[in-house]
Amino acid sequence: MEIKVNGEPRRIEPGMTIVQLLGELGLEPLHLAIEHNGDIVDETSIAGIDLKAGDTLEIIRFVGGG
Amino acid sequence: MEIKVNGEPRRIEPGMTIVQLLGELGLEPLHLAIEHNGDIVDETSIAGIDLKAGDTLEIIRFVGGG
Amino acid sequence: MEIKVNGEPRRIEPGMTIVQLLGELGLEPLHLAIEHNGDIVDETSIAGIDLKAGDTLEIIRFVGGG
Amino acid sequence: MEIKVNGEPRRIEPGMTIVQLLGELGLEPLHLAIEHNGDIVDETSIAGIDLKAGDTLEIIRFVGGG
Amino acid sequence: MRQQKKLVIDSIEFTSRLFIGTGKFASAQAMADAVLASGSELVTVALRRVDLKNPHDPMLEALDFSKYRLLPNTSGARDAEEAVRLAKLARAATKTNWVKLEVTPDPYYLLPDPVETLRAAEELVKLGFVVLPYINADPVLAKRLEDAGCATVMPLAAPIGSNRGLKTRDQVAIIIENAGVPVVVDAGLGMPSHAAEAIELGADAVLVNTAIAIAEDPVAMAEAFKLAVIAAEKAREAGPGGESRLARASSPLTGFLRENE
Amino acid sequence: MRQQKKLVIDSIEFTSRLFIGTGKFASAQAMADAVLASGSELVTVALRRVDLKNPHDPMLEALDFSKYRLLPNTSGARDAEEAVRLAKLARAATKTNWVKLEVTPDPYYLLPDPVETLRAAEELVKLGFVVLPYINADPVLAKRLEDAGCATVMPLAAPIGSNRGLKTRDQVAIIIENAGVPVVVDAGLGMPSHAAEAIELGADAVLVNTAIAIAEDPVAMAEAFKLAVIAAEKAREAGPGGESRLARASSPLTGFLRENE
Amino acid sequence: MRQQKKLVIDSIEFTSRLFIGTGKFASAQAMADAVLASGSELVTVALRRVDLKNPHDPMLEALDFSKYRLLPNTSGARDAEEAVRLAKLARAATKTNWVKLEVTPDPYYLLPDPVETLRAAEELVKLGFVVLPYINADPVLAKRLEDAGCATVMPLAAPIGSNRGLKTRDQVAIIIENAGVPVVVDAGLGMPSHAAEAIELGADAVLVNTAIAIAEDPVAMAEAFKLAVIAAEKAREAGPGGESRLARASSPLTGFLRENE
Amino acid sequence: MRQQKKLVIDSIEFTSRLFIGTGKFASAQAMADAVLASGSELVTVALRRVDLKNPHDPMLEALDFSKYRLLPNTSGARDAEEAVRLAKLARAATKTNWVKLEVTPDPYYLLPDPVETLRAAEELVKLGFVVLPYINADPVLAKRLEDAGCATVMPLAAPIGSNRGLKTRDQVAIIIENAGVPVVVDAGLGMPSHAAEAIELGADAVLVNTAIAIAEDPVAMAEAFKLAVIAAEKAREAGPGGESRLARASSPLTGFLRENE
Repeated sequence: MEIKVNGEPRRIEPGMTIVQLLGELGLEPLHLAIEHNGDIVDETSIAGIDLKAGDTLEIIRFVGGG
Repeated sequence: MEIKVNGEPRRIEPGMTIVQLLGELGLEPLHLAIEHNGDIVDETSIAGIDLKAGDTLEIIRFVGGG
Repeated sequence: MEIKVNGEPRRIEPGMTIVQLLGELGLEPLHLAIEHNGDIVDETSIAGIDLKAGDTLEIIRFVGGG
Repeated sequence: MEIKVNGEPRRIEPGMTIVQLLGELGLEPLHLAIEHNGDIVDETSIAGIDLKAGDTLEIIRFVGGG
Repeated sequence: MRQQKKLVIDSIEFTSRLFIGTGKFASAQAMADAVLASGSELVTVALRRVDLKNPHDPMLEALDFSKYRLLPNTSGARDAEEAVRLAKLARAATKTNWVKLEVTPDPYYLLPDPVETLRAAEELVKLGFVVLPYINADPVLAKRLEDAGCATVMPLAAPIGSNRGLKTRDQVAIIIENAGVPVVVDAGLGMPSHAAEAIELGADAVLVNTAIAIAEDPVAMAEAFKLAVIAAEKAREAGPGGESRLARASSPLTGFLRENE
Repeated sequence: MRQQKKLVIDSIEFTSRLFIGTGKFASAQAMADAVLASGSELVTVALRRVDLKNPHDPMLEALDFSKYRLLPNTSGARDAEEAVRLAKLARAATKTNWVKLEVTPDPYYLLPDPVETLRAAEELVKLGFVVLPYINADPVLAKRLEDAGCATVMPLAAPIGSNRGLKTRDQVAIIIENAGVPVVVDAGLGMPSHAAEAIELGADAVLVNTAIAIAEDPVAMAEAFKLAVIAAEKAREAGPGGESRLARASSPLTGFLRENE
Repeated sequence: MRQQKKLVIDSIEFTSRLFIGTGKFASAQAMADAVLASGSELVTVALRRVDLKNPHDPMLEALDFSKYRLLPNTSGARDAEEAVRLAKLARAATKTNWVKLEVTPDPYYLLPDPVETLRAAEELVKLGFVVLPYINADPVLAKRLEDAGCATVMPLAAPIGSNRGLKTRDQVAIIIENAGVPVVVDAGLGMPSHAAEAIELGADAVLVNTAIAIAEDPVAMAEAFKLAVIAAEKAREAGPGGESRLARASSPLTGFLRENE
Repeated sequence: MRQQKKLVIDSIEFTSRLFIGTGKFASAQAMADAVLASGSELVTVALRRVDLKNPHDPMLEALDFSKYRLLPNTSGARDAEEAVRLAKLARAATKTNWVKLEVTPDPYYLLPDPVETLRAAEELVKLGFVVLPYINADPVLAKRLEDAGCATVMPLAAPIGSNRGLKTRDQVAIIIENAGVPVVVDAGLGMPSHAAEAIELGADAVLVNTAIAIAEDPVAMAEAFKLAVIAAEKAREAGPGGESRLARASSPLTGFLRENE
């Protein structure tokens, strides 16, 4: 199925979770902010969330800024 | 009966109109702004307004200012 | 004979006067300053001065300046 | 005999030297500048100088300044 | 600098770029004489309760209203509601829908409140007023007020009546650069050179009150500001040559001095 | 600020406090038109060798010398001797014993040499010249030149032709405070507000050349400076009210707003 | 000047009055070295999407987060809603509820929007954030943000990254005089003397980024700002003697020189 | 800006770019403590007659002369002759041939006389003195003193003791640009930011007295100036990025905000 991650379409396995996707992307949830369909996903609830076709994910980190 | 004019209590004849009061005060409506119970009274409607006990009148003019 | 006028060598007739030279140059003494061998020549004395070989003349005028 | 020290008249023993005067005044020549009749007296020559009546001495030191 | 030949506010064209405040003069006559001397076509006024014991109004007699457009202010308002109420009273008293919007909660520096000023401006524009807001030298606020339909923006040079001059120069320059409506520098201009600096910078007009009103000779000071504003307008239209770091000789190098050495 | 109603130099009274330099104009006619527009009564000129191949002199024809007093300068002089020589030539060419003394050894900033300027001034005063020295904003030098018999002192605002404005304000203020002769602020005044600032500060006159000569429209710029100088003079005579740190309300506090609450 | 010995924000005490921005450094290591050299205890960061093709994050490795408190900003937000969304993401990514609120609709000068900033501040305070808003030097806005529960106000000295210095000095002085929360001067401080001027004026802290990040030697520039800020803090606590118009001799008058004349 | 890593005067190298004046302290001990705190290696002193009734000299005991080079001044001199006489006395009393040449005829502003200063400098150089002249911010005079063999030039920032800051910035910048000897900015520096500004501008050193001496806590103020001067030196060597008119974003543009719209 297809979802949108950071603005790019991406095909993933049906039933994949956010945590699994992060693993596939080689990302450590710590120090990341994740927005799932416009809602912030906090660390406690992240485990329970499955991805559905058409979902939108934003994976944000902090970088140098003034 | 008593009304309040520019913050001061004032006894007037029952049934007196705003126009009559202005006359008694020696004031020309032109160049004045009149607020009757919180509403601006425009020149056209002023004639038709009677004063009732407890009414509040503000009689304002413009002066030097920056 | 040769003299120097405003830094340029110039051949003139022997016995020529400054006034004659100015005439030859098409110059009106008025509004000019003339330096003859380093000395200012004023209007009164100018008539009496003859030029000698090797003399140096500076003919100066005023121009726009701040 | 009388001399002038720092603008003040002062009676001293005839034949007194500058060094003796400084001693009498409780002053250490080091860190002082001495002007004898308008001339600077340097450390080397100071010993040989006798005071004469009417002499003028300036005894100067340095102090805080900007 | 925007080359704006004419100053137009709400389709009214002004010949003079000097607006005058009428407060703090020693007398109504002194005020009227100074206003006349200033050549201004726009004068600001404030509102006050009629004194019932002494209803006489010297100002009305002193000033020839056929000569000047009135710009009543909302001086004293501390929030948008008070400003709107004052604006309505002002319209009734002056018969003009122009209003100088002032919302100044702080009594010490009389500085404007940006949020209340925008709220009041939006409401007054809806009510059909021509709104000229007094603001801090805030370029983004200026743009928002313009977008809200204000007829001008009036950034301050320094606190009202302080006579300190164009202390907000950098910010005012940005406001002028971005503005689509006339920029009127208001408050704090204490000497003609201050007013000239603002106009040279590109301001469309200046508003002056205290500097003229408290001068020993208000009429002479009014003439002084009038001339300085005209001078600055002429200068910016004359195409200034700009600054340089090094000197630029204004006289030819007098070469002959050393040539014969 | 010294209240000096009239500007008098060597017993000559001037109505205008604006002096004009005539260098760097696009044409003699442009110069003449600008000088006329400036209302100035004193114009500076420089010296140059006559070009023998082309002895025609447009300047003489353009300028009506009956209207203006000439002030020849010693531009190009690098020491006192050169300055004195130029002053003598200037006197012969212009038939005036007034001279603007300039001794500027540095070719980049054209700044004056205080020591050579004083030496030349002492010599020129002896020779009967009326000396107007161009100087750095140095209060002690200004006093010494005054004591040496100079008719004015002419401290700089900024380097010649830089148009940077009154960068020496603090020092010029001290010169004005101490001066017994007229103080003419010279060099670096680039806009009318700069000239006005100098006059408001108490300067007796200003000398402007580059700002006018290199403007796209020199005549308009000349008028602008004329008006600004008049404005500043009026202002200082009008008795300015002075600065304050806090605001001073220019409108009455509109008390009724909250009284009924 | 308020005598505030310690800088406390949201009950966190800071020893250093210098805050550092981490943007625009040539490398993460250069940034980390400069931050260390600055002695700062608070560093600002921005948000960005993870680059899925290159998820490596050098910044995380370079900076020792045990040493510094993070202050994420809402850079890029053009209105309150965007700012609130960014603040929430920032909290999730940085695990702090502190946020530097930036709402800058104008892309050329990056100046803040006062109205959207106040709206966002009110919302963020409700949501439990500790809000440090970046604002124009507007004293009334500063007071309103304080009343809305902001932990500091952060008025600008000049446009972000312009290095122009404290161009808003007069307005910042009023903000400091009125403030009940720490005043952090942010944006435009380009040299140590600029930062020192702000602290001497009474600011509680300064935030610097561009001046350090774009210096040829960011570590040395960071040390320079560190020392200047400490110097200014010491100076204002040392009880400065204040300015005078006339000179005050620093040496005794050497009377003997002329006594014998 | 001249990249001069080390400050060398008459082949003596100084680590600290801060020189201290020792006048006007509440006590000799306060002075000594402040000088120590300043890290300065050069202290100025003045001359005075010994008080014969009280010959005790607290200064000698308080200050450890092994730590500091003395720079006696000619304070009080009104012409070259008096200055030379004082210089000779100074040399005798302090055993150094260095002298800070001050010729200040004006008692109100204590400003230096350029002509007498040059005359005295020429004489003192002949007599083998190392001359450090205190001067107005006059670039041509500075060059002449350098040519006369002076070891430095010491232009003023503002009148002695006025604490007004670098009011002569433009002229000092030209002096620095042209100087072949160290430029020491002297007089009028009232706060650490003023000293830092001078060093950032390229001055080789600054001399401070009144600002430290009259502070409530002279030791703390001395430390403050020490740190500010070091900061400014570091900054100019760090390669500052320079000013810009527009903003330069210090955070990445957070593009994702609007991409999904």
